[in-house]
Amino acid sequence: MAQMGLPRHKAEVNTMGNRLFRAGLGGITIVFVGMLLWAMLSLIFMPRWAEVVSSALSEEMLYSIRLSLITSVISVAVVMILAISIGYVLARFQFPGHQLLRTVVDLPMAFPELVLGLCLLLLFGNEPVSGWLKQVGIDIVFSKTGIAVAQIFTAAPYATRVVYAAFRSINPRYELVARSLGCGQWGAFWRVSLPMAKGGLFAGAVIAFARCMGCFGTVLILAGGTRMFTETLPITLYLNISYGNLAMAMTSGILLILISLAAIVIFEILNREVVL
Amino acid sequence: MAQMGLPRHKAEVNTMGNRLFRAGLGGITIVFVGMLLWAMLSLIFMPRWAEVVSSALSEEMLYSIRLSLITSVISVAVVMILAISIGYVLARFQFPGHQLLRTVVDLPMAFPELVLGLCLLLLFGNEPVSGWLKQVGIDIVFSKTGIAVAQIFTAAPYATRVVYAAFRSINPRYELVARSLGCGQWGAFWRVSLPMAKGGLFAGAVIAFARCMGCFGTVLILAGGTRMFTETLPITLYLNISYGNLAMAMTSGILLILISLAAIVIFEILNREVVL
Amino acid sequence: MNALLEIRDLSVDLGEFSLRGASLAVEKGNYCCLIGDSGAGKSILLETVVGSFTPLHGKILLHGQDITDWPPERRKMGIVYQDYMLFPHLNIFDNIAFGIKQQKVPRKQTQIRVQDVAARLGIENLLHRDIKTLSGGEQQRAALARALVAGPQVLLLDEAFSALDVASRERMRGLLRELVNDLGVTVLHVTHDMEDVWALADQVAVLHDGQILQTGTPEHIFSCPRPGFVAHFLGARNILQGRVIDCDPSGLTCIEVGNIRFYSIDHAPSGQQVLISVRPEELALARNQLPSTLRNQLPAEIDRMERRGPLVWITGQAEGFRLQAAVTVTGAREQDFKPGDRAIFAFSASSLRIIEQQKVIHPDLALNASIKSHVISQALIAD
Amino acid sequence: MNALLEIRDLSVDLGEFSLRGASLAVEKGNYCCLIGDSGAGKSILLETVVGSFTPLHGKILLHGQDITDWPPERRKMGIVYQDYMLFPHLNIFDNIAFGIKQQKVPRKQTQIRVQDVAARLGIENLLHRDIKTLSGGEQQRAALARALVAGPQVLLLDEAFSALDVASRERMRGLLRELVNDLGVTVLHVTHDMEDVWALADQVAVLHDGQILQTGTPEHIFSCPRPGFVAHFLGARNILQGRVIDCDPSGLTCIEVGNIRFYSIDHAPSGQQVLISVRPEELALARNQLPSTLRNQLPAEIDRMERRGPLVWITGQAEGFRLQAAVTVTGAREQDFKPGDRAIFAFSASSLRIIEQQKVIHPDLALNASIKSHVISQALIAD
Repeated sequence: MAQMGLPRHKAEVNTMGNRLFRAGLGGITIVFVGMLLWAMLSLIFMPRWAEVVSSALSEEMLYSIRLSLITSVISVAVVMILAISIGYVLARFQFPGHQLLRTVVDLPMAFPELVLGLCLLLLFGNEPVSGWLKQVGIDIVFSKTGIAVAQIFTAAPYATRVVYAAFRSINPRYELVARSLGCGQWGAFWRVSLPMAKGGLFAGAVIAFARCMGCFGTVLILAGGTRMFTETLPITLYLNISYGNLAMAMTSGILLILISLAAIVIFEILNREVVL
Repeated sequence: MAQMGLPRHKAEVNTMGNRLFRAGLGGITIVFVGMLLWAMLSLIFMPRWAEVVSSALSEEMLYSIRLSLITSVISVAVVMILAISIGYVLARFQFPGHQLLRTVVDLPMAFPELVLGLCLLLLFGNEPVSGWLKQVGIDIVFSKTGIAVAQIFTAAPYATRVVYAAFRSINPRYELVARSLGCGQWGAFWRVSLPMAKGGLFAGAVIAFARCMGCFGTVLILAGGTRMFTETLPITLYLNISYGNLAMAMTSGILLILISLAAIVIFEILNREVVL
Repeated sequence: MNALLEIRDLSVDLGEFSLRGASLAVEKGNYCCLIGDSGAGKSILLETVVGSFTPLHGKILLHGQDITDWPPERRKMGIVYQDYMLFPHLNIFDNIAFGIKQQKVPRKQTQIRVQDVAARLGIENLLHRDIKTLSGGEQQRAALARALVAGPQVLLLDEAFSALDVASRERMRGLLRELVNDLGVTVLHVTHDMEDVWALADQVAVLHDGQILQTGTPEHIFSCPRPGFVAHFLGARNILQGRVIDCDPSGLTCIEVGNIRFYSIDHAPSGQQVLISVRPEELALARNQLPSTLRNQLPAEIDRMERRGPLVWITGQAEGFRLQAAVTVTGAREQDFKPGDRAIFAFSASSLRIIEQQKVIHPDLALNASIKSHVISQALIAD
Repeated sequence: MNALLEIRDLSVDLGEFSLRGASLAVEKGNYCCLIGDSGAGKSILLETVVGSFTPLHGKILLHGQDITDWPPERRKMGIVYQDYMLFPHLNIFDNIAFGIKQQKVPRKQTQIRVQDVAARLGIENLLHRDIKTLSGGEQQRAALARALVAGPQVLLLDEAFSALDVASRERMRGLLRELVNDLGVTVLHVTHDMEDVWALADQVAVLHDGQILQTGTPEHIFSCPRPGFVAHFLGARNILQGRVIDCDPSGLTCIEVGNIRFYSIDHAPSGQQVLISVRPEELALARNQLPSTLRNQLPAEIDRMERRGPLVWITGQAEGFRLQAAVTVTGAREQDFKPGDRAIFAFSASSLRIIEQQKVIHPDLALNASIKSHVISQALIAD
């Protein structure tokens, strides 16, 4: 939000005190941001590219990429259904426990991923849920399905927040107008709210996809980090660092960074206002 | 921000279509949030408490807790200096590259922690930086210092965002008034902006502390996850899951969840408006 | 009751804003303007009528049928907001056709109906444009078309002209007046602009603090405002309390205030306590008694003179009360009045209105608590 | 130049708002009100003077010294905003003492100075209160105290009374007028409230689109506004273009518009093209020529009558141009005018002002483009 009419101090190049003050703040900023940039650029400029290419084409990397993509696409689909439902409920309905619901949905973002993974492991790995799952033949713990489940629980809060913001930014009077013209709640949602929130929904999906692809701690605990079985890109990075295979690790790191950057760029373009 | 004057649809309990619509959205919301809550509560209700207590008092856990606390306190101090400097520069000064600076500072939040860890490993583990560090006798890679460095880079973006929002929410006219009364830029910052942003600064420190305590991927890559050496709480959780020692893992999980919850509660109390 | 729309004792609580037992009836085809200060609950009333809020108490009746619990989609009302609220993802045609499409009317007929109403509003050439390419006035006409094309029983306007410039506003008023007459639609129009009231309203309702304080024709409300908020809000000043001492049905009513007698053409029974009011602009000032038909001529000392734009406001102090006159700058200059001068405050018996017959004395209205009221009401209107 | 504060050709570009070569001089001890429509750049001008923005061009001089590049802390100016801007983490005493503490004055003396100014502003009992416990008027008095206690050379007020209710506003005006006189401080006051101008200003400057269009005393600006924006903004109507055909220095100037002659007491050389203006409220309407001293009596056909509050605006169509008169409701009623009637529009030679002598003809001002201007300027002022 542009804060209209707020003045900003422009150039005043005169008193020693003011100059020192600005130099101090600027210096700290430049040193930290410089190191951060350098660190991020290391990943792009350091590796020998021939190694990166051969790593990228290795059987393990191709497996990992394919598995990451498949699980992420499935997870994003589920996440968006959840995010649209919960986001709309939060944005439009008033009910007791509204604030509690918001907090519970936001909680996983504040927890370390590892802890969320442990929680899911306890839920799905113990009775009664494990018994139910066995009856319907679904295996979540240490399985590929577990990857998707871990990704869904990790990414859903982020997508929900973006979608919620998108619905909230739509004046509910649009829906009231639609309803005064004869639409029911479903009609107003389908013909007005969803198309108006289009940008926010797509942005939420992009964020969800990036979170799914990059999800490490939760996947590691719930699905295990087994080579060539539950091996997604972050797992590949971790396993290969452990084996000392830096080229493979850097390759997956580069892929992950590209996905994150692409997501950020798309998100910024779509949704300047919703960005927090 | 409360959207003043926006109507909300209250109870209308009449047409079938409207009821079905609300039941659908509500159902999806309740199922997902229910599972999430159940998963999180499992960690608290499942363990046998005798085991948790003995785990908590084990040598390894006490070591891990102490190391986590020491590194986090140091990291938070450094993070707050960075966050105040960068947040104030972003909130008050206009310069070319302002948007770029904001984006670079925000980037680490969008990357998987693992990737940030790899970047830091490449920066500090290779020439020229590794040579410089050797000269001054600082060891970052696979060391306790590395834990703090990993935590600082992980937590700084979060704290910076909160502090930036706090400074931005202060009308710059307060500073202009202070300066018209004879303060230099430093005086206006010290006597007006810092005290007015107090709540935001404390909230930023709380967030930073929670992120430092829960930092896993970055610490794992940069400092290694060595038992009784670079073992922080998340590492304890991970190592004990690997060894199959669920009681220890759950104990560290419970500690981590309590820290996160405490941080959220304090943050919400301090800073209702800044929460994004 | 044959009111088309009736609101009975409606209470809605939204915290900051609320309705507290508002009642109003609008007859079929009537144009009712709802005025009041900001925060009075005007928009809430409108949105409760359209079905956005469930009231705590009270009823909304349409054709005598209780629709209080109906969802908005069944009420057949159209609503037009200050900020248009056109759907940004649809072009003008699809915006206007929105309500018809919902009724599953054949495409051909939809075309005809949309084009018809668009032509009447002068936007038939804009139908395939994106809403962002239209001016405010054009957008508001599209919004009006959208609300009317579905054939609403009641049209609700929420400050519908406030965002427009003066020229578009006048054009819109003309178009609306015509359309509303032709379609015979009943209108409830929330506004703070007195020009809307003068140009459009058959009926005015004054809302204050969640309650309807007075309803009537614009002329009636303006000349006989209820004392208290309504009078202040509409700029009535010079409210005095007196007692009727004589009333000749074929002649004038004589009212005594202190030991001064006033004459009014309004009637009230002898002995009755009354509040009387005369508008400052109906007072003339003179050096001496005017040999004229003006029945009320009161000597007073000029207390204060204040120029406000084209008028000079002159406050006079008589025996125990004050009168305020608004005269033109030329008038004041010709007579060369200065504070401290003695002057005759003169006005006709037809200018003096009996605005309330009362048994109980309103202590806050008695005599002259009204010196500052014109400033307050101006501030309210400007807001 | 012995102006205390001088602004020379100041340009500031903030995108949406900007100054484009604004110039203004305020003499020591003068009270200057800066008026203009919203978006004119009033606040920017103030904040550039206090040192918040670096201008692209132009200079700011204080006592003749160029302070354009000085930081705010060296300028010795006090600024008071509409929304008080009291520091929320300090109590009232510490807020007021803020500037003195910066000067490292001994504690005892700080106490005395703060209490002195607080007493003058009637807030001496509030010094140890938290700012949130104060009313708006009290907060604004504290903000004023804070700005004045440090002894500024120039006091800058940005809509300082806009957020107050009418009573506090009047009280503040009185206090300010007194304090400013006693301290001899120079004031630059941005306002949109004409009452501030009438009550306080020695000097008025009209800002429009980043430029100062006119400066002068309130009386001068109000009676001889520059044509174009200033005239519209201040509500001048009836701007006509004519040519001086005769000028007797001891008598009246005769100006021909079309083939009608007007008389004015203002002087201009014969043959000069001039713009003349008469305020609508200075016109009288009559059925027949008035046997009076009114030198200008023009027959015209009544075109349109509009009631606005206490006045009726009557537009008359004469040979080729229009005149607009504002008369009281009583006046219009007595004469029983209706659109279509013929009437005499009469006004004195002293009401007709020559507002510009010109060689070039302003095409947009010629004759009567001003029919709607009063509406526009009312909207501007209300805003």
